[in-house]
Amino acid sequence: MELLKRILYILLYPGLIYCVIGGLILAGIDRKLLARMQKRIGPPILQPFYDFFKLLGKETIVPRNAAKKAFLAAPVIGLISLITVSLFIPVFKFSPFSTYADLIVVIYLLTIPAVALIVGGSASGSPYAGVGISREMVAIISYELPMVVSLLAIAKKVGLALNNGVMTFSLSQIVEYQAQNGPLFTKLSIIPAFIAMLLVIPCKVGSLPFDIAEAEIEICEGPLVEYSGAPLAIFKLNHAIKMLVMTSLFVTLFLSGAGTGILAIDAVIQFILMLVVMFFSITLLKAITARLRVEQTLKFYWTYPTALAILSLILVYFGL
Amino acid sequence: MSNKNIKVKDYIIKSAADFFTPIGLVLGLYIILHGHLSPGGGFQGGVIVASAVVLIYLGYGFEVSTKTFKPNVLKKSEAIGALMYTFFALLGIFYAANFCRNVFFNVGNPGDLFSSGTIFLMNAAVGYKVLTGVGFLILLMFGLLANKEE
Amino acid sequence: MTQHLPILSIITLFIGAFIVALIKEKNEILRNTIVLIATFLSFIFTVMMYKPIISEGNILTYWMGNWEPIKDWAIGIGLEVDQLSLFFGLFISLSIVLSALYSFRYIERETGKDKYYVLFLMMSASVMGFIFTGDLFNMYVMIEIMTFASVALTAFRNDRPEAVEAGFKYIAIGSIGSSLILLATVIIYAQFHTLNLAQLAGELYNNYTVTTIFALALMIAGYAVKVFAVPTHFVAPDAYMVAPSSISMLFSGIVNKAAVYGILRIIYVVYQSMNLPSMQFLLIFWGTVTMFIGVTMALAQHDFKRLLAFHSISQIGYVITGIGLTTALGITGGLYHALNHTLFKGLLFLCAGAVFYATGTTDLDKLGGLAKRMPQTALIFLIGAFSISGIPPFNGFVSKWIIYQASYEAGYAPVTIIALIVSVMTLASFIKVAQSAFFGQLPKEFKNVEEVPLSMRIPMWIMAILCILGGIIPSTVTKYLITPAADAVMNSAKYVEVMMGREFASKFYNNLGNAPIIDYKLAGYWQPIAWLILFGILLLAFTLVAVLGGFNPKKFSYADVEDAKYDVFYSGESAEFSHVGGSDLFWGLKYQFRHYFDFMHKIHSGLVNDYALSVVLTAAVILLYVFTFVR
Amino acid sequence: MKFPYLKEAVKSLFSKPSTENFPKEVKEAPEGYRGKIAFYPEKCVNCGMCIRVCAPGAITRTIEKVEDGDKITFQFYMGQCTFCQLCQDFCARKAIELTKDYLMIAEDEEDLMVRGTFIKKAPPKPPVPPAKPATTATNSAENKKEEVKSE
Amino acid sequence: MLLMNYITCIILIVLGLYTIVSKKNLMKIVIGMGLLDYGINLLLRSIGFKAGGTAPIFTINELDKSSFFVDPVPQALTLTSIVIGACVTALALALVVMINKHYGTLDTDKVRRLKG
Amino acid sequence: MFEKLIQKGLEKSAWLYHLNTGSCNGCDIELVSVITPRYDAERFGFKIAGSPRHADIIVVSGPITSQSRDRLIRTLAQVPDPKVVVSLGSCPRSCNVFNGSYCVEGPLDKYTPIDVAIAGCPPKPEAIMAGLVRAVEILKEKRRAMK
Repeated sequence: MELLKRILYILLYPGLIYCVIGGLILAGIDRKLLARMQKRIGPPILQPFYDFFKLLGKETIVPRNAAKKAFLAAPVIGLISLITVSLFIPVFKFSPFSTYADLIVVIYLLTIPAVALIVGGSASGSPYAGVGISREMVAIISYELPMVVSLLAIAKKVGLALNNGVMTFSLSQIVEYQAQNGPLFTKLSIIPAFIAMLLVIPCKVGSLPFDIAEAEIEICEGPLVEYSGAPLAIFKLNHAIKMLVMTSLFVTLFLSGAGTGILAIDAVIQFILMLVVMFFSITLLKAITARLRVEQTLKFYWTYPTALAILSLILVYFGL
Repeated sequence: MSNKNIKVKDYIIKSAADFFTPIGLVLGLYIILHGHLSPGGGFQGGVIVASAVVLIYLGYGFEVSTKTFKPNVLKKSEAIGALMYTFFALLGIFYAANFCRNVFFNVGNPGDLFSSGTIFLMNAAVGYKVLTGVGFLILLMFGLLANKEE
Repeated sequence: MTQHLPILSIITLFIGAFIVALIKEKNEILRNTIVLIATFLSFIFTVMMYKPIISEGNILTYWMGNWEPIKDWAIGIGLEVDQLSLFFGLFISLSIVLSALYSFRYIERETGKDKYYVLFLMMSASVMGFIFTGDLFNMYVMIEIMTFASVALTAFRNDRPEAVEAGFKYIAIGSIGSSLILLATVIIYAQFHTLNLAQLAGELYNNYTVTTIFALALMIAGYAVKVFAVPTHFVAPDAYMVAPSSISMLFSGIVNKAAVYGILRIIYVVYQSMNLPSMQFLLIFWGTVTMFIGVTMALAQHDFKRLLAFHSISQIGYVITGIGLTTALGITGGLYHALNHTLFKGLLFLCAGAVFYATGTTDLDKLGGLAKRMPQTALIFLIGAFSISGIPPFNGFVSKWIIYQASYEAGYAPVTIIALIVSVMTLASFIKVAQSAFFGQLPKEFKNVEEVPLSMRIPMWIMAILCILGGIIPSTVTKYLITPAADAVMNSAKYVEVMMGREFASKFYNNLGNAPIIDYKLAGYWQPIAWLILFGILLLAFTLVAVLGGFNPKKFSYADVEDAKYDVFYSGESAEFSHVGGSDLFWGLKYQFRHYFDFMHKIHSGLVNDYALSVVLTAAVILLYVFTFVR
Repeated sequence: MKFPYLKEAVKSLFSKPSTENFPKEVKEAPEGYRGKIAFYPEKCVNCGMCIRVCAPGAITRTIEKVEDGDKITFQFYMGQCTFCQLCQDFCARKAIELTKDYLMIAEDEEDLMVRGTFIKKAPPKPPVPPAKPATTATNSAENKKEEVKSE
Repeated sequence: MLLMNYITCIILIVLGLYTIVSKKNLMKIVIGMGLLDYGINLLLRSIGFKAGGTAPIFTINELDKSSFFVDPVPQALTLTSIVIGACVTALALALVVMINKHYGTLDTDKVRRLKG
Repeated sequence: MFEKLIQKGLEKSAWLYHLNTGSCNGCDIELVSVITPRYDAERFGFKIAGSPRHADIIVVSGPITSQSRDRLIRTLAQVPDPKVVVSLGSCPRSCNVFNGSYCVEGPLDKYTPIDVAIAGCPPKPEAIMAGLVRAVEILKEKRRAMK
């Protein structure tokens, strides 16, 4: 029975089906909202589904220069690691597998899709992809610093309260702390980290001001330039699920709380909060900014968000 | 060594080499063999013996010294010397003691030449290894110089 | 038999070296057989020590020539193998076997093979001797033989000017390092009139005088030169780059590790100085600087092996940081990373060697697209690259994460942050290698490149599998290898007690220490099997959907024929060779840090005087630091 | 860091979109739009002016002899037209008109053709023996050249 | 008397290091390495010396901290150290010869193909 | 079921790849105006893709100049099946005023069959959208034929 429940979790709620459907709906809402902000009607909310199924029906071409196996395996590896991450992120207090993974495992698993994108692009053998993967890598280097520092701040903050000062990266402990003391973003010391994380999400997801890697106008979508058909569909799916996972991680880290204890209601609340986060960090930013250059991205992330995150870390050490 | 065809640069050096080579050889061998009795031992003796190579080179030039001491033989001999040493050292293990243990040490009276078991043999092995090794080294270096002169 | 194992595992290699010297150069089969037998026997002897030492917790001591201590005074030369030594010995002897196996084909086109194998075996034997010895002067002798053989092997391809140059630089810098170690040894001997490590440990316990501190500073500086910590690292990339790959692997896998072992032995067991915060700070700071500078320099390289060499420096920085943290977790992380570094760096060097064997060059600007011609090598390379970048589920992830956790728990938050950034930069530079060597377009001159022979692939595969295993079952590895070694590091009293006997240690120590208990309860890396199973289930589900759901696999098209459809997209231009090489892959990053990179390039001047000066200055700074802060 | 469009984006999020609902309500083209050509064959006198002024040569004329005159077919190929309106302007009899119909989508070439056929009654036959050779204006450029020469 | 030894060996070591750091000739660097070695060897010899001590030929029963003879261990160590020093010098010289063959110079400023 | 979904997807989301083969840029501007808020082709799922590998509909504008001919052929070959070629404006259909120029290599249908032609010089954005909607029908038919 327990096993069956586990498999159900894996395949159904925080797992495969939820990720695919939730991610695609999230992406659809994102596109719709963006369109509305640009005074357009915009595509239907189910548009990402259509894109996905259309791409599944298309021919898959493997270019002659490509390393075939890496080229085809990369998207699948990325997708699966994303879904695995999704299983580890608690929905308020409900966490089917969270004890097996903590924050750093989640963060590391979240780099796998980026690495998969890089390896896939690299394997396609196109110079556009070469430029794209270099940009993707610089983006990773950019956002990793503020993200890590803000996570360390959270770990210390939670550890000070629950573990006698020994830091914790356990997601369930972070949720527990928030259940006891209210959401983390209400704490004075965490607010800079909150903002920094909010700024990290668009780059992690690869949305507009920081989508330097997949700039379709400049470099023909960078690493994806040679992909077609089903692998491309999976990459697009990855993109959507990354949005879902990042926002839900963000909600768990900063906006989580006691919850109602009923899974269905919690899930809906979580999803609404995710939508709010997505609106502010992805959609709004996408609507009002233009694409940055690669070294501008690096400069941006290593100045403002890093400064905010370090401020947060210092405040935590002062016990605020 | 008394080959008349060899061109000798300087007869003084040649005569000196002729004179000192046997002395060096004997002294070196003495030091090797009495390593367990008096200060000295395989290494020091070996180096003194190897100085004969230098003397011959100085007196007769590179060709004669390579003819006298064949580099290949020297090289192989060095390995043989090392193997001999390890063999004598391993004897300790065969005789149910530790590595490098001196076995047969109760043969002969203390102070005699043949008195200290395998230490004597080890000394000889080291001496052999060093004299060949250093000799080879010296020949090699002279060889580099000789090639350069050409 | 058991008591003779330490000496046997050393002497086998020496005997092998001497026998190989006797064999004619052309007789390859006999020579290879002897090399293989010697290395393998040594490995077997080392493994046989596992049961008495790690399983049963004993410590083997071995007095050469039965010269046992008299009246608590060690007069003979002793070997002592405790858990720490054996831990190092195990993976070192393994990598020796693998390197030997790899060498047979790799080196076949060179001349002077007999010399190669003699030096190879001498180096291996000296490392084993260094690890197992219990005598301070023996450590010096062994590390000097090691340096000597390393230099000769560095200059092995002496028809290349670079090789000779690197050899000279290595011996000049290395001899300064050895001299520092020797000087320290001399000073310690002058103070205590003994060279036995255990006896020294007893004498030095809480006994800091000016002389001993002076010796300590020199010791640290000397081993830092051998470990290639940062201001003394300049020769490492040169030497690693020009040496044959099987030797580069041993440089980073065993020579470096031997020096790490030396540092551990000196500061933890002989001096027991790691309870001083100033010593911890020194090592942590040093390790952090080392890892950062190593990785940033690696980003700027365009030669495969030179890049790997800089990474080697960087990863050693992790190890030093780990062992500098002093907590049980930190030491565990450091030792685990040392093990992992041997595996994945050896793997990567072997990959570089395979590339060199197949194409004749390691210049990343000339390579490209080799994954099509050498698929297995490419796969192995990717495993190694992901391991070193700390991507789950490979072994680098586990050890790096232990180090992060340990450093953050110890209150060194900046160290944690830098370590993470370094990890990302490591990934970046390996992406660069992957892109410019294995993926992308295949240059015309490499059209007929073939996969390397089986005997070269076997060692690579063994290491790759070990890399994966180390990531999947970290709890097992830790339980059966790392924790005993960490125990041995933390409880030096036991070492002293067994070596000197007759309750020698209890004169100095109050208690003989207990095994540290580490709480892994909240660490997610600890059960990677759990999420790997998830990974597997998802993969299965996904495949099922893909197979059953009409993914139309029929319409999957791939061809190797000249058809425009399968060309790479060049905005419609006809296919031409336009490969994005390694040099210009990260211009965005390099542009932002151009002042830093300019400065670093100026520092790595290639001038042997500068390198020597930096070593001398390092020694001076450490002397100053130690005299100011260590009391 | 400035975000000049922040206000506008939020404002337009809550206002009506400015998108036209195209396929449901097809807007009429503005005044003066030059769209698909309409040809009124009953007005045409076969003067050939339109063929002469057409730059891309989209207008072709075929003349067939029938019993009581010539059966003349004007053919306007929309796939070649630049919609410059010169033919309309030059047509003295207003037989050509550019309508506001802009939805010219075709899967087939034929759908883009606008044709008009009329029979020009032959004038009462004068006794002039050599009749002009039947000019099938397939290539207007050639025609022009000839005429330039003749002028 | 012994102080003189110590001063000399310190001078030798410092001179050796100075030579390695400042001299631009490869041969001189090798000489510097030699100087460094000799300094340490001298130190090693000096610490075992006891004024008026006898030669260290004894039986095992006489071994004591208060025995009055020259410490034999440093002598053995010095010997080993000399052997190693000789080997290192030999190897370094061989490399210098090779460098001279490849580069045609002994100037360190010109022997810097590996850098950056 | 899957086939149905794919058909639906093809209907609702067709990505364009715009290929300028020597056009005067009139048509290109009109094509861009299709994705502006006023016309907003995205509500039908049309999107301009960056690479021919992602595209379903190739929109060709301009007569085929000798410079662009090889590039056209190569790019068309690189589009995965099913694909639809749409000629935008008069030029690809018949070379328009450029007909007979020394550097024009004839109309598009010399090299590939044109599935949908949108006439106009340039066509109005509405016309382009109508043409694309027609192209989607053909796309679905082609997918059916592929099976």
